[in-house]
Amino acid sequence: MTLPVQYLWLIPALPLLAAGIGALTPRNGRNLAAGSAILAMAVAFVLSCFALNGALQAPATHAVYNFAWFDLGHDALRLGLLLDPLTAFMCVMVTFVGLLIFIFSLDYMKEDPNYSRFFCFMSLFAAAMLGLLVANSLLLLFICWELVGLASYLLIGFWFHKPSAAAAAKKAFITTRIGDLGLLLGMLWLYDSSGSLLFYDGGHGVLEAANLASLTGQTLSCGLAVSTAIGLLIFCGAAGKSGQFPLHVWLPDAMEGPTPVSALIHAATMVAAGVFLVARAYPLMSADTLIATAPVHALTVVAFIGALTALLGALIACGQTDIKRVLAFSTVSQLGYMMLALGVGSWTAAIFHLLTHAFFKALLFLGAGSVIHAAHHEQDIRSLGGLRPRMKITFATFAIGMMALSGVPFLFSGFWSKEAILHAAHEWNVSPLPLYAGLTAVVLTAFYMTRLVAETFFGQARSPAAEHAHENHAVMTGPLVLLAVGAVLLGFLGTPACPWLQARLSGTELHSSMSQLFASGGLLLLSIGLVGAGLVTGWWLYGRKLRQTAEHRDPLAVASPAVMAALASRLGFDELYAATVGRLNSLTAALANGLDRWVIGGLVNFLGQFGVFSGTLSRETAESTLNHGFDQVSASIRGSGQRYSRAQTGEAHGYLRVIAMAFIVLVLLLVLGGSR
Amino acid sequence: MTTALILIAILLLGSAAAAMLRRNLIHSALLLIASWAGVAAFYLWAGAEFVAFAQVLIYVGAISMVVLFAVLLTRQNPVAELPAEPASRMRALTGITVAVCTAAILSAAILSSKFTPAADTAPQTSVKQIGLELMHRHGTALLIVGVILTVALLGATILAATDAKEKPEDRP
Amino acid sequence: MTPLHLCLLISTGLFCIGLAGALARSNTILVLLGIELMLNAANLNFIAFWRFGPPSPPANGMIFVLFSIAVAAAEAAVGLALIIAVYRHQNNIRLQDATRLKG
Amino acid sequence: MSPASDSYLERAPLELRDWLVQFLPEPLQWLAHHLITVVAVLAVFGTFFAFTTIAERKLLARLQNRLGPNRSGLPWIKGLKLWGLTQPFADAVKTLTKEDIVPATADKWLHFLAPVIVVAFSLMTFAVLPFGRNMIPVELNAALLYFFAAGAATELAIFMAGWSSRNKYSLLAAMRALAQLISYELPLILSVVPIVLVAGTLSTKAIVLTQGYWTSGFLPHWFVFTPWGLAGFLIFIVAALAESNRSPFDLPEAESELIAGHLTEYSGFKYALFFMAEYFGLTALSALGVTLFLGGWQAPCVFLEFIPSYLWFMLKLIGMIVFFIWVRGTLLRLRIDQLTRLAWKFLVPLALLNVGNAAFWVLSAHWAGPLQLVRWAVSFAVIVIPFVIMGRSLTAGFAPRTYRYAS
Amino acid sequence: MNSFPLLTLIIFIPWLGALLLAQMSRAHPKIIRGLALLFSLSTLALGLVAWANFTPAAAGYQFVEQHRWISFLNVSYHFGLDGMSLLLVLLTGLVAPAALLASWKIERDTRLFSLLLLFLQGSALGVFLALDFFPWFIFWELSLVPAFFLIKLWGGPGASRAAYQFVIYTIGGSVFMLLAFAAIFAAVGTFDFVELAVLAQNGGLATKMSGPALTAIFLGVLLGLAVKVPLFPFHTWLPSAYAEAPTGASMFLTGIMSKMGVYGFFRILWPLFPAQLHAAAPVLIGLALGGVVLGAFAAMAQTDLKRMVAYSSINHVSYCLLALFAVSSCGSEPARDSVVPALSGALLQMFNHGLSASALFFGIGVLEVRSGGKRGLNDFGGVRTAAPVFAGLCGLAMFSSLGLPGLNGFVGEFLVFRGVFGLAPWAAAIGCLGLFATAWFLLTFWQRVFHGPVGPGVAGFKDLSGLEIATLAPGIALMFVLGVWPQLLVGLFNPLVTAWSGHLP
Repeated sequence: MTLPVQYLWLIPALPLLAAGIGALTPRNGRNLAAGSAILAMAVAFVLSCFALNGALQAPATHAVYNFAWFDLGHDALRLGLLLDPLTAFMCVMVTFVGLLIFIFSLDYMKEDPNYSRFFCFMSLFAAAMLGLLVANSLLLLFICWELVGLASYLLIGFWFHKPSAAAAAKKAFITTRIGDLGLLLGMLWLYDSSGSLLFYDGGHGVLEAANLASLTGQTLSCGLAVSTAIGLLIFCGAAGKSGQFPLHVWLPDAMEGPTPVSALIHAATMVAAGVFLVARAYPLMSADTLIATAPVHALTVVAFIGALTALLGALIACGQTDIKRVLAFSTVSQLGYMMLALGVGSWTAAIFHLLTHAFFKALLFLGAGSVIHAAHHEQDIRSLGGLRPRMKITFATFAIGMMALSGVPFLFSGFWSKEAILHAAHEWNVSPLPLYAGLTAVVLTAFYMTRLVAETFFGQARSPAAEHAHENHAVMTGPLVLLAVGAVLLGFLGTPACPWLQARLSGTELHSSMSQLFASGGLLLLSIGLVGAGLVTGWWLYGRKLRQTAEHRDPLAVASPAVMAALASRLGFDELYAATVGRLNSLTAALANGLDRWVIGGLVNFLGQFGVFSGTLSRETAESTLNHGFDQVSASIRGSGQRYSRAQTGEAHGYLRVIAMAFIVLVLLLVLGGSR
Repeated sequence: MTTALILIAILLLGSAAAAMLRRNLIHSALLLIASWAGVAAFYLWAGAEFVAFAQVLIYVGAISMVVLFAVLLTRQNPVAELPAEPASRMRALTGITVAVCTAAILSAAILSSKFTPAADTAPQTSVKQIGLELMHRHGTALLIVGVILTVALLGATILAATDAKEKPEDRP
Repeated sequence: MTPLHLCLLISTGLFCIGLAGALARSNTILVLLGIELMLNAANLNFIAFWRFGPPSPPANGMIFVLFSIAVAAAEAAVGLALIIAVYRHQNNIRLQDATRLKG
Repeated sequence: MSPASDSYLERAPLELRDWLVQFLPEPLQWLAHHLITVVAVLAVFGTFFAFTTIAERKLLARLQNRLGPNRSGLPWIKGLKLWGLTQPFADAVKTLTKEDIVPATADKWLHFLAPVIVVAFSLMTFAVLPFGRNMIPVELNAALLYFFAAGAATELAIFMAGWSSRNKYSLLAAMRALAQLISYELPLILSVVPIVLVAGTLSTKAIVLTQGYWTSGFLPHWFVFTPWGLAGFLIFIVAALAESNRSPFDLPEAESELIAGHLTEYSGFKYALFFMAEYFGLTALSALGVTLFLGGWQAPCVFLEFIPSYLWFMLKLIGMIVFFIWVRGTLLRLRIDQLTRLAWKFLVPLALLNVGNAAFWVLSAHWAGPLQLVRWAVSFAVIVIPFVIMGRSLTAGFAPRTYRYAS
Repeated sequence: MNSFPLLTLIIFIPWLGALLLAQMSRAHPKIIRGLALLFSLSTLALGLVAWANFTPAAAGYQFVEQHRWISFLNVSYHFGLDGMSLLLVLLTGLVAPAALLASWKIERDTRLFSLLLLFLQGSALGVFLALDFFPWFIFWELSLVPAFFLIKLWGGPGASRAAYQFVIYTIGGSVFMLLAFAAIFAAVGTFDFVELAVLAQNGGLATKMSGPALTAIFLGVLLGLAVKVPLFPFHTWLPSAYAEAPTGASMFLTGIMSKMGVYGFFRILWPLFPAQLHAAAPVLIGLALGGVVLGAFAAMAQTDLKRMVAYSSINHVSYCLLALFAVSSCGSEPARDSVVPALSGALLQMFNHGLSASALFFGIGVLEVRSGGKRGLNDFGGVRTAAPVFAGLCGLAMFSSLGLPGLNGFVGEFLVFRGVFGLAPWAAAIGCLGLFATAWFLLTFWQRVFHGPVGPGVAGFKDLSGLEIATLAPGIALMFVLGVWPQLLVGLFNPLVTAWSGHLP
């Protein structure tokens, strides 16, 4: 079974339908909303598998289906659908992970009064995300992109009665909006210079050779190729969505939403949309690499930003105490990895990591959700602890996720995808710095994950909530197990021995890269060693002497209070932004308002006052000089009027008489005049 | 023919003149009605029987009633009947003078003009023909007259009606 | 002296009688009736010309008279209502007393 | 023209007239012709009036379980009673020989003129009524207009009578009578308008002729047998009752309130003239009703055409008169406000609607087959539904009036 | 051509309704409201009739009615409808009944209120359909009268001042416009827009008048229109007028009356003075950008919700003008690919803003009614908990206003930016700041009012009644429809816009 590209719209349409149903069901229609959402997702998953099947039969081609949206002059604005392995793999991943998370949410959210609303928003999100994946037009992609942002906004603010949730939702929307404006400008520029927004259009698409050539051919005054500028603007959007430095600040706050939301949107799928966008636009982004004279290449920027983000995220994660925030910063860091991979030229590696990350990060978040649910919404790892005996399945799956994330060798998927990225970075000939940053992050990742597991599951329960925790239903653990299986197995799709996934994605022949692996064998060993170092350090600091009470000081804080404080406050980015962007904003607003009220309004008022003043002046002059004469004249007119009005006797006889006499006189005049 | 006309004219003018001269208003009104009837007779004589009947129906049947009602409703106290003051005598004099002058001028004009001798028989006009003429060529005018009559009726009612506000207290 | 002359003279007489009444009498009702007489005189002319005048569209004179009668009826109704209203105000209907709206 | 029109009886009165006329010289023939007609009408209806009075008295008496006048016979023959049928002649002699009393302050001329005018004008209305085939005194194009114009003069006479008597009861009654007459003149005329509309003529003769057809020989096409015609006829009857001051609309002569109304100061022959005029008016209106609605002199069935047309006319006329007498014996007198309300709020709107109804009838004249049924149904509905609704609103909220002490 | 006076009917039926209401007794507010709504809906019905008989492929005027009116002034009774007018007629048909429905609960002299709104509606329609300056100007000025009374008599505490300010400002602008047209008439002897446009096209205007005179005339007309739109910095009357007006009037003012000015720019200024507009374009782009950016930022500083939406209105309307000025700035350079999107975007934006801004004003009106007159940014909180349906619909209006894709606002703004970017890239870049600020303040509004813990007095809020849903729902539904299927409207004016771009002045 395959799914032709014309019917690709079915995949996003089904969840959209479910969202519509969810929006219209009353509050007591819980099962209808949830059931339709899950059913839609399941069918979408099956359809995605069909689509994947079709795409894999001809991996090198881009099947497109373009259609007109509305008329524009003699042309029309056209949108389109696209089916290639990238789309298909992403669709399968999103629908599968999404399906599991939906199932998980069935139990997780069952206490919530807005249950049906939740599934409505989730379905809306899924629809938008899938639409984003199947889009063959930057415009359609942008539309879905924004809708994804809307869904994210709604879901972060799902518990809108909490001021923190409301604020976080707004922050997420605004921050990503900054990036989106970049994307919008890039899109406008692209549209303006190439006259189309379709990715592939039989040779006229923006990602096809003719257009790329013309785009790289034009240079701006500063020496940048137009394609570089557009690429950077598009990357702005990607950075906003994927939480890249400096727009990463919203992602940790987004953890105010329900945990399944965090798992689906802020770990597995939406945040990866930025990576997907860059991968999708890779021909455009990489078009300028051939121009040697360019001051900077778009991908170089991507690589450095990715490296910096990977490092920063990992660092800050070490200082967080909220189980979800640790994972959130870990997500930031991993997204940095992916961007790094894109920047250094291996978009297949980036997508490979994206897929594996989706599984294990979703696993980790759901595991965290399971813990939180069991511990009655206690999220602080210092107050948890001792959960291993109480929640065996959760612990086992969480551990698998942790090892996958840390990159424990050979068995876990994270290892393979991360190795692919590190190798790509190693082979990048522009700068070694990204490689170093990546390697450092490997250590840190292993370290903070060890810390997290040790604090959460080992030792003794440090709060009543943790003491009373017990394993959850199969509805929640089932998805965990499935995701854990995926987190283990998925790695084998792209091992260097048999890089099937990469080959299918890029549409090239399958050939083993074992030789390359061994050529840089040192790197492999180094990274394995670094993972081990991280694990050991973590265990040494946190596992050796287990925490006894929640108030106990963190070993790291003991070692270096200043570093810990800085890390815990997320290196002060929020404060920095509040002091700069926020301040600037309110200042501009005050300025604009002031300009309005006092300067322009004042001017107008002055004019008005001036008018009143001159009016007064002229009245005075008029009254003293003109009016006098005028009064005289009008008095005489009135007098004469009074005199004449006496003719108006009111006596009807008089009038009648005058009429009759006038008639006589007139006739006489006529007769006399006529006779003459 | 002419004899009949002269008889009619005597009735017509005589009653009209008498009406204008009588002090008693009711007599005046009744004499006027006679005069109107005379006009109707004239119409009959001229062969316009439809108009004659309309004249009788409207003037003798309707307007006369309104006039009589008005006379009765505005009856003056006989005691307050004022003797003719000099001003009114003056007015009467000038009025009659003016009327006589007009009559003189008009008569002179009529007598000095020449008319082509007319057909001996009246133009044959059936009621149906009048109706068709009214509805077709004069349809607009007919509508307008209808509106005028309605408005006049309503206006007259409103003008003549007493204020109804005093009524409720009368009720027990 | 054709019949038309005679008719016109009659109508002149009627008109002038009406005019004299309207001018000379002080009773408003009589003034109004005088005016009605003048209208009737005009109607007489219409019929006279229709009957004896030059050829005209069929029934023209009669239709004019009909309209004239209708308007006269309206005039009489409104006029008499006005007279009653005036009577209510000044307790008599002497025309020369109704001068309250003079300039 | 059916052969019946040539029958001897049918032609007899006309031939008699022509036979009489031929004895006179040529220039006088037209005068004689008309004179004979006038005399005939006067004679017939004078007699008719006389017998109407006696019929009314006797019928009313029967209705009230009395005997009525039954004693007058012929003079000089004792014992012959003739069931009291000569009573009207005795009354006539009595009134003629009574003293004529005129109040001292009365306006003598007007007091005298009033009864003359009223009789003259009520007789004039007979001029345009077709009493039989070809038996119409004056053939006028605008006959209906003439009829109503002549009828209008009676109002004037009533006013003159009331005013000239110098009696406040007389005057008040005259005013009341005028109000009533004016009020009911409108529905009366409006009820006739549909006929004019459908027949397309004002001529009474032509109207009768339009009714001279029969469906399958026995269903006459009289206007009363159409929805709008029936409605018009009923309105006409009510208005005619009021126009002729008959019970239940006999307010102007309501003895208990106004003595004898505008006739208070009349006596003797003048009183008799008024009395006569009233009956003439009633007869004329009934005759008009017969002419307009009941097919005039037309026989109800084809096979009854052998009976002369004037007899048919008289038959119908007598039927109408008897009906009026019957009504007088049955219904109670209305109050003045009820009377005017009935006219303005009920009869006039209904009559106006009926005009529209007739217009619909004319417009749907070509409808055939089942559409005919629709035509009848619509026409009925148009008149019956408003009748029911307005009838309800007319009587709504009227309980028997309660009188309070000193109110 | 003059077969059926559809346009006359469209304009005068509301006036007829007003006349009828004037004859009615005040005692039956229900009947009055129903009648007023009926008459108001006639515009929509007739607009749809016009739509059904409209030939979209023809770029010229349709349903033209032209009769001589005042001969010695060469004034004609000239009405016509093209895609742009039809768009605005339909918008009026939507917003005006909604405004009446929004005022359903007004108790004080319902008759006068409904009457004034109907009168206003007819005047606005006249402005959108007149093709001769004389009737156009009459309608233009007549629209002030009902607006003035609506604000003054039913407005808030500062209404009197706001109303006077509004009227004096607008009349001040109009005076210059009148003078300008008097001068034009003196020179060329016609008031007819079509003839004038032809004259401007073939240089007839330039030959009849000197350059400076023409510039002065241009400035006069510009001033008159700029005040009405309003163009920055002539906008200071707007916030107070919109804020003080009663809800229904606010809806009408922002939905329709601001479009009258924009319409004037498109119908009069641009075709008649292309050269002058081209010369002034850089400055005007700057002013429009000022409206876009400063309007949005000023909205951010407001604490009164109505003033906030009023400022956002300035921001949104300025997009339309930005597009027009950018188009005129390019002169005859071959940037036609961008001209079509810019103009289409501006027209769409007019419609969209009419929908979303009036819906927002209605939402604030609902808040005001529920809270007994409060409309401060910080007076509420947690309204979404108390009134979820209201919050949902209001949120949709808000997202439409901030240009969320999938709702109508996005298409217009995207096209405007697409066009402006091609013509004046820097303007588009700066304009993005406005988009950003819009999102910021609207989300702040949403967060403060609807989210968070339930504020004092909010707990008792009733959710929307059926009537209020009926007021809001058609607009919201249209937002979805137009967001997904803009062809619905674009199809109406695309040939027109294509024609415009074909003979760019």
